[in-house]
Amino acid sequence: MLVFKCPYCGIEADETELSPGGEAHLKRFGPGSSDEELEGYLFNRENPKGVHFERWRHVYGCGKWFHAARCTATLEVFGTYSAQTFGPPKEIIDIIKSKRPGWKWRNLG
Amino acid sequence: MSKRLPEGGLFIDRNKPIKFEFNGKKLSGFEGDTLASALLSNDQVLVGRSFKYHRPRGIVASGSEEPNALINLGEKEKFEPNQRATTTELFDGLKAASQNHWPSLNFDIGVVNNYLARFLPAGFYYKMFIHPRPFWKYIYEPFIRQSAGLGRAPSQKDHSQYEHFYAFYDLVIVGGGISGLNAALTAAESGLKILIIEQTPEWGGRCLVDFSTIGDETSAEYVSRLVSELKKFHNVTMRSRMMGAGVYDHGYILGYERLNDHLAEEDGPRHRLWRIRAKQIITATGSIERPISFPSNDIPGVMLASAVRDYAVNFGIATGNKIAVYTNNDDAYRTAITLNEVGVEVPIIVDARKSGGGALAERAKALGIRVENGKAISKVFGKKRVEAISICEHKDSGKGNEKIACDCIAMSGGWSPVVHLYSHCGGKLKWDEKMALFKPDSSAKPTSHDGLPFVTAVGSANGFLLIQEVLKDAREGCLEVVEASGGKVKKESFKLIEQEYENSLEAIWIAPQDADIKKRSKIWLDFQNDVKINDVELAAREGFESVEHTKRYTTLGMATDQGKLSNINGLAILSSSLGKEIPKVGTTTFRPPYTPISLGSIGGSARDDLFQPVRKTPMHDWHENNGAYMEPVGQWRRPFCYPQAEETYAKAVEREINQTRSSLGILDASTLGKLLVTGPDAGKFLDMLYTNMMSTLKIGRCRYGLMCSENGFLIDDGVVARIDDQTWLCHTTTGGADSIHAHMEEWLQTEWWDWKVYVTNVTEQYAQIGVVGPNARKLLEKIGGVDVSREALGFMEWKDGNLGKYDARIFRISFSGELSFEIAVPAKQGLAFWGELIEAGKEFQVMPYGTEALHVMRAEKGFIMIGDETDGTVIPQDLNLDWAISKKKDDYLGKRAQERSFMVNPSRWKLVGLETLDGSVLPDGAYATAEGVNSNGQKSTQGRITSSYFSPTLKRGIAMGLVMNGPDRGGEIIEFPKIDGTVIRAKITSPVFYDPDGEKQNV
Amino acid sequence: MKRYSVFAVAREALRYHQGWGRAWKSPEPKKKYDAIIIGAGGHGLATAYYLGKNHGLKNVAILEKGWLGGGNTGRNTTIIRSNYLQDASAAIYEKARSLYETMSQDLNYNVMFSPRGVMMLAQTQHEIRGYKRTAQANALQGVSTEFISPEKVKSLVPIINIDGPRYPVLGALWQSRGGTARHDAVAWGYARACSDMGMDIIQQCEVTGIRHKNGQVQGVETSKGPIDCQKLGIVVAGHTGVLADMAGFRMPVEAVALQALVSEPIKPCMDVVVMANTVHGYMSQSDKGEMVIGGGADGFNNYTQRGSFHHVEETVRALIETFPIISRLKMLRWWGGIVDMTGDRSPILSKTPVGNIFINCGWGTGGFKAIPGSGWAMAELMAKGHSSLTEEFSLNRFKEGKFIDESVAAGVAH
Amino acid sequence: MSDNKNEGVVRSYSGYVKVSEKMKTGMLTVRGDFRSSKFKTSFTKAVGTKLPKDRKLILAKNNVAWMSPDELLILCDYADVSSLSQNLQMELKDQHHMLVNVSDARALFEISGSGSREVIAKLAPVNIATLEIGEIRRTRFSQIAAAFWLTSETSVSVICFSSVADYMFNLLKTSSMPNSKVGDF
Repeated sequence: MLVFKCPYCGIEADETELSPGGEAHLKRFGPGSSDEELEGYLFNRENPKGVHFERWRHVYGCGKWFHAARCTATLEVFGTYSAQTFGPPKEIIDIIKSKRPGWKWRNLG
Repeated sequence: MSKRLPEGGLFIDRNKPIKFEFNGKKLSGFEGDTLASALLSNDQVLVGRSFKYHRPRGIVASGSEEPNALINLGEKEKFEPNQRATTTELFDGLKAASQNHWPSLNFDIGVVNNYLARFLPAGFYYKMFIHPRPFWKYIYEPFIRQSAGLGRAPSQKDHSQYEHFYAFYDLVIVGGGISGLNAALTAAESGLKILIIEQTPEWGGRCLVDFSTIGDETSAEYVSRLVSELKKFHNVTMRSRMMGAGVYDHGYILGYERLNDHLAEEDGPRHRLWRIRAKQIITATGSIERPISFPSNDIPGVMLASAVRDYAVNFGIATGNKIAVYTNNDDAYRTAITLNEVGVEVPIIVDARKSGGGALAERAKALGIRVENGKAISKVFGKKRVEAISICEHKDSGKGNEKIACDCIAMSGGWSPVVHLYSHCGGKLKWDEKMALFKPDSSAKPTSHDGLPFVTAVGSANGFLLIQEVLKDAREGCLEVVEASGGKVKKESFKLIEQEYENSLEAIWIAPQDADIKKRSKIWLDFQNDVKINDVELAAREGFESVEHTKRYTTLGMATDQGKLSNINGLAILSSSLGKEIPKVGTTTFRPPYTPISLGSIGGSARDDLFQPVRKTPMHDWHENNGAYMEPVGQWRRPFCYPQAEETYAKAVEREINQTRSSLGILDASTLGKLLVTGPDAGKFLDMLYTNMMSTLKIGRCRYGLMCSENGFLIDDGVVARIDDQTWLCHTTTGGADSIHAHMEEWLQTEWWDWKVYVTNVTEQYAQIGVVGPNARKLLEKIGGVDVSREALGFMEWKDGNLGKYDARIFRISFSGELSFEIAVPAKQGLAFWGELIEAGKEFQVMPYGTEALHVMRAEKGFIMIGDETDGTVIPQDLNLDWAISKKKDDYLGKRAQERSFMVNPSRWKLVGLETLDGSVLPDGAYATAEGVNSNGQKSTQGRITSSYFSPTLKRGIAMGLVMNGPDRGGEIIEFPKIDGTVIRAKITSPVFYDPDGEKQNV
Repeated sequence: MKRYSVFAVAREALRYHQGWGRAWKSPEPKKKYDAIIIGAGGHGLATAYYLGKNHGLKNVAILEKGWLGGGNTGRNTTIIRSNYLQDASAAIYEKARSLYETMSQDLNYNVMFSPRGVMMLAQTQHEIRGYKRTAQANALQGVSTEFISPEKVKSLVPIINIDGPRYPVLGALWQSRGGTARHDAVAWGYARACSDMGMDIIQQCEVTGIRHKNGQVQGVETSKGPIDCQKLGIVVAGHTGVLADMAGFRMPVEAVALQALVSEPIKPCMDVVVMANTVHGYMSQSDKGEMVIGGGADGFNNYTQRGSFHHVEETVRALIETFPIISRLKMLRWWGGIVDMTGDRSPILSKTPVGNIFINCGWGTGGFKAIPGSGWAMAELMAKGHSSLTEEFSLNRFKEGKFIDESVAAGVAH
Repeated sequence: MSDNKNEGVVRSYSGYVKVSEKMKTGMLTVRGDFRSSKFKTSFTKAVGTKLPKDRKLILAKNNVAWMSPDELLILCDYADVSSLSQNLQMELKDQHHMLVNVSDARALFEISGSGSREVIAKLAPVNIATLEIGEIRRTRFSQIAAAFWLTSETSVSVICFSSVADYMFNLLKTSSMPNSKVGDF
């Protein structure tokens, strides 16, 4: 039973006040993209056992989408941050690096 | 003979007798008794039958770890199977019955399994009943099912109330024994918000029974002083009859509070499930005594030594006339001493240790009790009750050399800390070789959302069994936790309590040590499930090496007590069979709940009216009061039709359609979604969401639009109205109101966050009513106030105005093919407006119509319905809706996906109309077959029905369907087999069956 | 291997069952195998079994990082049915169901397949249409199902409340030859049969790397050293993503928790399996008498085998509404498993970007019922390079947009 | 319609707290850029109060509740919504904003009595002990969305969608049954 702090309203929200939205920082591929790019965007997922960036919506609260960095093996939450970003902010990355030495993600780490 | 002693019993009130029934027999006990203690006071030692062999079973324990004393409790709607007698508080009129026997507890036919026991070893069913094949279903399985199971199935609906409660604490302490109370008191002064819970009605736990005095006070005084000191703290909440049922991630803990189970008449909720968020949790859950594995250790009268002591001290009961004590540790001597003090004969203390006990043993000997060291019980005499034992050297194969009469055996094989809650969320355990127990590994506690530990075990739950160590650990563990949760307490020096010297335990996993296979086949590990030592040995021999394998193969620890008594003993046998050390074999995983909790409490108040919310339109009650047959549509209920008198639903639908098409019908369309979209970028935004161009829609006009998922599939449709320069009103399907709103917010917030657009869901602000039929305009003109002439309000236009006394927005749109208006009024005016339409419409014989008439009329017109023509696999192009897909746009959601090879495949199934040659109605969902079979031997298909109805307008069956290359095959006849094997032939037509030129709706 | 029978048990009884040998051997790995299967769950073991039985490929190792059958095979609600809508699904699940019918005899191991019947309740008009469509499709697929009336539902399941005020039962899709089986026994039975064919089941052997060269698989690195192989099958359910990562490709799967629970055992009161999809719950009664209860999967990536409590709450309240007598029963055991969900919620049985690596995953919440069919088809794919049963389940479908979507018959409001 | 006055209550129930559903309340949703000083000035001019801080509710003649970083809810007399809306529209006409009358889409409940916090705690996963007067909390009540705020130590206001008003009333009623007091507050 997870708890996340919504970065928009500051509420420590219960899992039941939230709805999960899957992997974060996916790049949209529209007309003009290749079949592989479209497939990657729509279906292929990092699905890591460990640090994961994901989307949640504070659906029973302020209604805002936000991002979270969470460990899928321990459920530790490293932090939450704005949905209006293309990647995790530095302070979140620093926390993860300090807690999970050797961690890698896409071109980070 | 088990009986009530002339005096004593801390928990009972001898001035308050209570009457109850067991198996129809009228018995009595006292207030404060449990059902188990009351049964024992009436010499009812035999209380049930075991699961597999139907062997006689007696009470073994005094708490929730009890494996045997499970009873059918109560009657009718209050009937509850598998209730533990040891945790059932006695109340006046309680009715209980024993389980799992036929015809009676004393004489059970099922005991035949016992005589076949040798042929029914662990896992016997995997090796037998293989041939002949049909026998499993028809003969073996029904027999096995009937003899398995325990309690009866309830036959009536449960009418008790249940509720939930959300609570937040800095610290939750589970267990109200000496550790928990001291931990709470230590933490209390920090000002942290604390909850301490205790599963039984009484505070104090075992210390009341184990020690007559603690420091300068009697143990009862000591406990009541702690409790009253705690009660002075406003930051401390104390709840008894509340069990810590489970620990979950991020500090979530379930508290199972039994409010009414101890009362004859329920008053308020029966159970309350607390859903608690705790920053820190302390488990002061104590430990549970283990049985000793000796031959025939399952005969009624064999009990845990601590339980025998509990019954004597707490309930004033002698569980036998002569009680033999069998132990491998010092604690059981307390039982012997206590029994001696209350005047019960202890013929012998059999101590497996060659070196014998410490100070307590000396005391016992001083009292004149015979103590035999290095001995074992080699045999128990008696069938439904212990009659005598014989003893032998522990290091022997078990030839008894002395027979000793006794009617009860108090055994103690050591203690197992209650580590369940500590382990639920990932806490690791370590094996303590000296004390022969698994205890929490404090270096691997469960971690919470911040990655830091949040569960700490203290006291005997943490592996400390001596009182001074227990108290020290409770305090130290608590200080650590308080600091972790940001509290501060003074670190006073701590007064230790004196305790007598105890000699250490000596683990004995099988007695006598060299018992042969014959004897090992009579040593029980799991009393309820009938798992014996030879079963575990068999599992090991057959390669079931993991503890999980053995558990599943033998069913050890799978009974209703979940192995609280049997797991460690079984594990020890498994590890010695495999020649491995116990920690190498490991333990099974502990999962919630600690002891079983009612399903009712999990459901809480969400039953009957509150099962799920029913959303209601302003006219909902009118529909119900006027006989509507309602259908669930998402969380709404919508009228399916309004049958009159004896009318069938089908006839009602026909009548509604005929009346609407010939004169006038009205429809409650309030559930349709209404989303207001505004802002400088709203047009651009809607152009991305809809396949059509919405930015070019003129103010005052409406346009039908389609929405697709990024995966290309059609997800919603509806009419969009341009309200002003920057504002559009998007109608969605009923189900789409919330999902499309969420869809819009998602794209705005997570992709196009720099676009200036706001969306508000205004669905419930309005009651929306469809006024449909050739007389629709006349009705509105009669009400008056707005010019709704063809010139003033053309097809696919809207306008605001005061229609009569109502604030109306009128849309000239049609989903039926008739002259039709949809009128939105503020929701609070909805019912009155509906009433006025009914009243004013009388001259046109107005009728309300339901969803089914709506469906049929739209199908007659060939309009698609989301959920019928679409099913999540259909793209707009399949439905010939290319006209609603803008060719001018570079992009819209789903556009790229619709370019994939399978989406542009020319052989996709496309929408057509279907007319049966004989006029009959095609079955819902029928498939059109093609020649041959596919590579898996399945009949080839070339299309399917998406909607099929009897059309009252055309007086024949009509259908829409998706057919391979369908639109190019007009006039062709295809075949639809029915499930009964017959075939219906249908002609491919246009899907528009009624008024193809739109003359009706454009008048 | 000693054959199992009532006579063998009786003979052994005379010597207190001390003569039974190991059900499967516990060898050390060889240097090289013709084929390696990663994952000794039901699907992995069945794949190995049919590689040997149907294709004569017996130099096979099955590597398991924990204990065989210790994953989802032993953590499900044991329902077996094949009443699927889409042709590809119906084909593989019906293959599985028919193999279950004779599995006890094939394996000489009683897996207690109990064809007691499975019903899926229709509680909205939409569900009625969905299930009628499924029945029509099943008739053409050779799957025997029928749409039955509420009265028939009540007669088959007397404890059901068909007049529930919220969602009355309007009918049901009924597959009389669906049912349940003893889940652990399926893994144990296959393991015993594989071992008997000379295959090596290597438990406590974790794969730590996958070696490939020029696009062809070479072998695996394990906690027990490197092992070479000609062909490699990855059959690891929830851990597919982790293994695919080792092989260097990404998969359209996500691991989520799926939870289930059982009540305390009671005497028989329900003879069939009931699924109520509108309210999200299903229930059957085990041979032991426990009410076996399941619901939907959690919605976020999770490798902990611990789900969230509110899903249990939703499931239980749905079933109390459907079966009012269960309210005073008690939850005995609760557990979670890690399942892998694909983009269209249908499984993947496919070749991969690396030559001779095959993958079998994505069974989501429905894997147990497929075990023999999945093993049969996967073995054919690995042995021959193609199988009619796996063709539609290939990885390419996500690129082509050719999905196998079974959710279409479930409740979507209009 | 003629009666635009708040006439009192639709229904009520007295358990260990009193629950009542109010008949008509004006509610106006306002969306805009709260960080913009122009917006703040315009808002204050039109409504007469400042913007509430995050998660706060200004209790004044017209209560103004913070609903999200770009959404406010003004609670006022039912009859006053359109004039309030017009004033705001005038002031905000050059700014990107949204005004929606949602008076008919919502139901308002009042709970009073010393157990008020406790009744809410049976339904919402909220640490209500730490909630201050003047703070609004959006959450769920059992299975529906709701928002609530304390109007005093012993009284609470709750809003939800009007389609589920019956459900909300039954929830509150069941939770306040006289014999179901928890005694945790």
